[in-house]
Amino acid sequence: MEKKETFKIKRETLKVSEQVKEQLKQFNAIRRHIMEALGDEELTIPQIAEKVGLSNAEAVYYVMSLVKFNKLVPTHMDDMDEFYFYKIKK
Amino acid sequence: MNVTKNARILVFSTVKISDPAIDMAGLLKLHYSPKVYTISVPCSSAVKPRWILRALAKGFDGVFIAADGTDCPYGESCTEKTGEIVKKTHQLMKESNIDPVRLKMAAICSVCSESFIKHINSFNDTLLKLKTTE
Amino acid sequence: MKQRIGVYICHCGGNISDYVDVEMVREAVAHEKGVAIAKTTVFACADSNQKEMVQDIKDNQLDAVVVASCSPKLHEVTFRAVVERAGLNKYNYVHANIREQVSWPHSDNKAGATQKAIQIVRAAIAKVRLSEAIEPLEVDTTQAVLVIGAGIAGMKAAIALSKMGVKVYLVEREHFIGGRIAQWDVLCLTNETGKELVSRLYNEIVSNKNITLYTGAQLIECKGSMGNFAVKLKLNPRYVKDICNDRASLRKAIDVCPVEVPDEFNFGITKRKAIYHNFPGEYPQAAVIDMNSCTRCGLCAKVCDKIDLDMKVEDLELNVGSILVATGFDPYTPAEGEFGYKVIDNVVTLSQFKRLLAFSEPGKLQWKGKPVKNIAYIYCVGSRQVEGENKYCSRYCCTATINTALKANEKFPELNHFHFTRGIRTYGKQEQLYHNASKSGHVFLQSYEDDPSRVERKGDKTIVRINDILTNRKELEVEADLVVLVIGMVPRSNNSVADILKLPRGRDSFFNEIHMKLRPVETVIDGITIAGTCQGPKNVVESINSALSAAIKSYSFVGKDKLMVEPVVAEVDPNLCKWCDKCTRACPFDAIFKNEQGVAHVNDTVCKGCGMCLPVCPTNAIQLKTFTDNEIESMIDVLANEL
Amino acid sequence: MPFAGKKLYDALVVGGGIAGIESALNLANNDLNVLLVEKDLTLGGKMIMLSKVFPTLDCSACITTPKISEAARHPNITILTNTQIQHIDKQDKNYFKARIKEKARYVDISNCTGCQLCEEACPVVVPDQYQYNMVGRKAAYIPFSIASPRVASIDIDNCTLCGACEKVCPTGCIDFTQQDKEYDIIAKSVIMATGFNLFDPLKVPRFSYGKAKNVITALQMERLLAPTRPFNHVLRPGDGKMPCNIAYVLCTGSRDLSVGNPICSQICCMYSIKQAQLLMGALPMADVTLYYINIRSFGKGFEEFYEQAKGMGVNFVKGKVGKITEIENGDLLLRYEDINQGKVFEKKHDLVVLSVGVLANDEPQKLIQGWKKDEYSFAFQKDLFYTPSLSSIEGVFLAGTTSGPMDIPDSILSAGSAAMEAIRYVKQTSVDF
Repeated sequence: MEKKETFKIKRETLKVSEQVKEQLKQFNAIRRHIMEALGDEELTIPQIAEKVGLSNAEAVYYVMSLVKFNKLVPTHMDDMDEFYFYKIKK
Repeated sequence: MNVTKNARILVFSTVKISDPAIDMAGLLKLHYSPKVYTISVPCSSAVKPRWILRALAKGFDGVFIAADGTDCPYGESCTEKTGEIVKKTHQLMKESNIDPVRLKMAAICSVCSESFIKHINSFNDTLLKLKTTE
Repeated sequence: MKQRIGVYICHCGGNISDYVDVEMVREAVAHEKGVAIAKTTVFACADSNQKEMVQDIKDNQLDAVVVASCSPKLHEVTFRAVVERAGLNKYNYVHANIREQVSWPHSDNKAGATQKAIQIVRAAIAKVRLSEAIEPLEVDTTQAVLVIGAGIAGMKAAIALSKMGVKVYLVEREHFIGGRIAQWDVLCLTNETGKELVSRLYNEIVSNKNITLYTGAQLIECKGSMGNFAVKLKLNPRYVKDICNDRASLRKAIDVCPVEVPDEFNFGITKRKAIYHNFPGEYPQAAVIDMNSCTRCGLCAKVCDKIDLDMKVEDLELNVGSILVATGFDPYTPAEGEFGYKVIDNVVTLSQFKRLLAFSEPGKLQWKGKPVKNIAYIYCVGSRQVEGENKYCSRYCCTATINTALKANEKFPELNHFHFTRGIRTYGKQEQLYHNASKSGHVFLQSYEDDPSRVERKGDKTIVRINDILTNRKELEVEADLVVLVIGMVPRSNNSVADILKLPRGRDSFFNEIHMKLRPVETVIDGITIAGTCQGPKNVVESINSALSAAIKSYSFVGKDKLMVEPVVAEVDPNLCKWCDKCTRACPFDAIFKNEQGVAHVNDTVCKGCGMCLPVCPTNAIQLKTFTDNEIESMIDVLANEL
Repeated sequence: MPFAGKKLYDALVVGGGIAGIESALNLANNDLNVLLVEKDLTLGGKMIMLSKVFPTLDCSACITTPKISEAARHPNITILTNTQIQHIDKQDKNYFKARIKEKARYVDISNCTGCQLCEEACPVVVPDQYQYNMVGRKAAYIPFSIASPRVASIDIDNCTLCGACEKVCPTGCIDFTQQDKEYDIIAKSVIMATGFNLFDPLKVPRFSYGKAKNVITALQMERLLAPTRPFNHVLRPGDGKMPCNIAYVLCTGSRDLSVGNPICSQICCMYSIKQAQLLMGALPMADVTLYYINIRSFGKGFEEFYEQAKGMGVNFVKGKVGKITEIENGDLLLRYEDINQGKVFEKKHDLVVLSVGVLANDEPQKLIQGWKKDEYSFAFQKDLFYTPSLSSIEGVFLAGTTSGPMDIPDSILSAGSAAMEAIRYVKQTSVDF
């Protein structure tokens, strides 16, 4: 089936907002930082937050989004049964 | 797995009366042995003795008829008729040297969840005792 | 024999998969004989999965399906419809219950639960392999509905049904209609009184030619099933001919009657004669003679020629397609001595207090000749019992009491109100009444659950004591001129309808619906619906809503002249039958007869599929469809043979 | 031919939540021709977002999705999602004209298989409104796995028009040339099933909602407990910690004149008790405390359900919560007056759930002239005891929480009641289509 390219038609009438572009850039940057921070390691959300320089709440949002999009997976819990560790999904 | 701890019990339950009670036992998280299986029939007066004998022959330790009792939607005579079936089957069991305690019947109304659990637990105990004495 | 079976194992969003290893179940059954595909699914009942099942059936030429999920009571109908959409017969579907009978009761034993689930699914597969396609039976329906109980729920349902063009028989056990609301007078949230509401309903009923109203009528027998019930009523006569227009001579007849008994319409706080009216403007507007207390002295007949003491009880037979039960509630009767009831003479029930307010003249309220100034209301009498059977909350009473107290203030401004509660439950907009009462000086106190308020006699005074939560455990006491026990709702006692129709009751002893959200007005007896407070405590609006919902459901059984019914019927093998008559005697429905070949034969449309004939046959010639020896015994074999 | 070229229906049902669906099914099963309009991308309303429902603990999806499925394939029901009604005008005594605006999804829903390849390809991540912003979603997305219809949609406001979705779509159903469609329909009757709004706890600043990340609403907790949950477990949104000492603040935004809502929301006690029971299952080590004024477990089986929660070890504290303050580690200090003891206490919790109340949805009055409200902004019920579903406008009927707070069973009964009245009304009106 031939692929349509209707998105190009839409570009003629709709200008993508700068804010949307900016948010996309920011998300990708944070994602890169999180992935780098994890490397081969397993880290908890507060550990990721500290390494990447995010607040804990922000780290929850990004890590959970990456889990949802199949980039990260939770593994086990820490000794205190408080925090899950997360690692990169291979 | 608690295979040795529990007797294997087949329950003949009824679609409109005792099934809801057994379902509600689950809803209320009342626990009983997972070796209890049910087969639903429309009415407890419909259970054929040959089904009971087959269950016992094939490996069930006991058969429990969760009868409609006076709640039977099909007719007044249900209790009496189910009783007849039990009597007849007990006779057949004796003829085959099967201990009649392995077939039990009790009326289980549509909300008698706790009573079902009580009956099943005590039946389970009876059957286990029977097993160890054998 | 089915060769291409599809098996679906539902997670039920964790309800099952938290305790049963569904993947293990899938693997264990995937290679059972006849299984073509086996899948797990998060929600089997979701639309997306239903579509996938239809697609699977078509793509893989499946010939039978098993879904292992919740109880068949919930979704057997759903999945039968799915396989039908894919072109299969709905009886080539078997439902395996691995939630109510596995994951929930065995949540303490995951390994055991998983093992049991495997066995149950295998048994379902064994049954479905042997399943046969059967076509539903079509029966003619009687396009009429019997509505039992002419309180507000029954009357409203009758009116709604009649508007749909259905014949309605509205049957009331009492000689007057209106049920409890006729005794209510003040209602909350609007200024309409119970009497006004009843009279609007009554007027609409009598002007409607589709509704036939029977008062003094009792259900005594019911045969048949959905689409065709044959019911028998006992009609108790009024002993007063027609609707008596001669009010003056009737008045005289009442005056001369020598018998006085407590008036149940006023909950016994007044007396009435053996010949009596309920109240001025009652419906129907006709007096009645209570034969239980009448001495047959004949004095009344001498002054009024409309009276006929020789009227006979009559039987009436009716045919209807559906029955709508709206038999209502009884106010709880406190035990003697419960909060001083019947022991202390100024302790009354809320029902009695409402009647007292209704017939007392404005000005100063009196009870047994003494002025009433301080009223103490004791809440939750007969409801939320710590000890005792009634664990449930009666729902209407907090609001009804506060509303009654507020309305009492309008008529008797000098009253002081003290509410001894267990936590006020004026839910929803009714909260405004609680707020208004607090603002206008009503005193609200709250007792501990294990330390109820106490009513005591001290000299000639009645004292109510409470250990009050709201004032930090202070022991408080109020001297009350009248103590009102706020009594809850209990199921109607002496409700023979329940026994005749075999309606199942819930844990609270009210009639039980099939499922509160999926099928809230249907009972397990097909064709019988329930409405109003016979199902559990409700207020007026909730009763009306449930009545209309029940009406629309009853209509679905009678709206068309044909109805599809389950073809699960017994079948006789003529080659095995030796005609002994045992099955005909066992059949409660007279569905089996001796045919021309001299063997037993089952009349399909009369047979209800109970199976009572099966075990009595000496030659095992009878099989019940979908419960045949082959099917049951293959299930037994699988269940006995644990993997 | 006054209706030439117009689409004609016996009934227009506004709102595709449980009350709207139940009404539509009742109407359609009695041979009425129904248009069901939902403004969201999916049917199911608030109910489909819930975890389990009281007092039976059935999963919410197991009740909603089969009903939705039945409605979706019913020959007498036409369903429009992502569709806004602009206005409804009563034309003469017997019929209504409604202006319908089908908003562009940029996806041809008849061809979308819900494969989610577009979702995977889309580079944009924005907060997911269906998860109360606790996690992200793509600009090309399916709302959630049990959405109905389960098809993709493009969030054009957040789309970068990169074309990635269109390139991967196997059925070629993505179409950026789609436009909003506006047209009129004619209906003999209208059922308003527009549901309710939740109280916004930002209006009670002393509870620190919005500031303290571990103060959440009960609807957020529903999501955390639901099978389609945003996190891998019940975790605090503030730092991903598994909570072990959870507080519920009942009557948040209900029975509170200071926020303008004097009435009781009817459902919060029970949903809080239900969540407490579910939490005891999900987090066996956790303490759960409910701070309440009165527990209103008034429905069938509710009081028993309340007793069951007590038996499971849920703490019930009769107390008014004054202030919630965030302290170290994202924990919360809850200051409350214990009514039993008449003293003020402070207690530490690591997660606080606000049991937010039910407010009227003001949608209907924007849609139709002559709409009357009661003093709490819910629909005015013209003849409360006789015909509870009657609105101030003849031919417009009320289903579910349009007329006031109610739980699911009551919404379902009210929907049946509204449908019955609408059928009667339609049968009596004499417009010949």
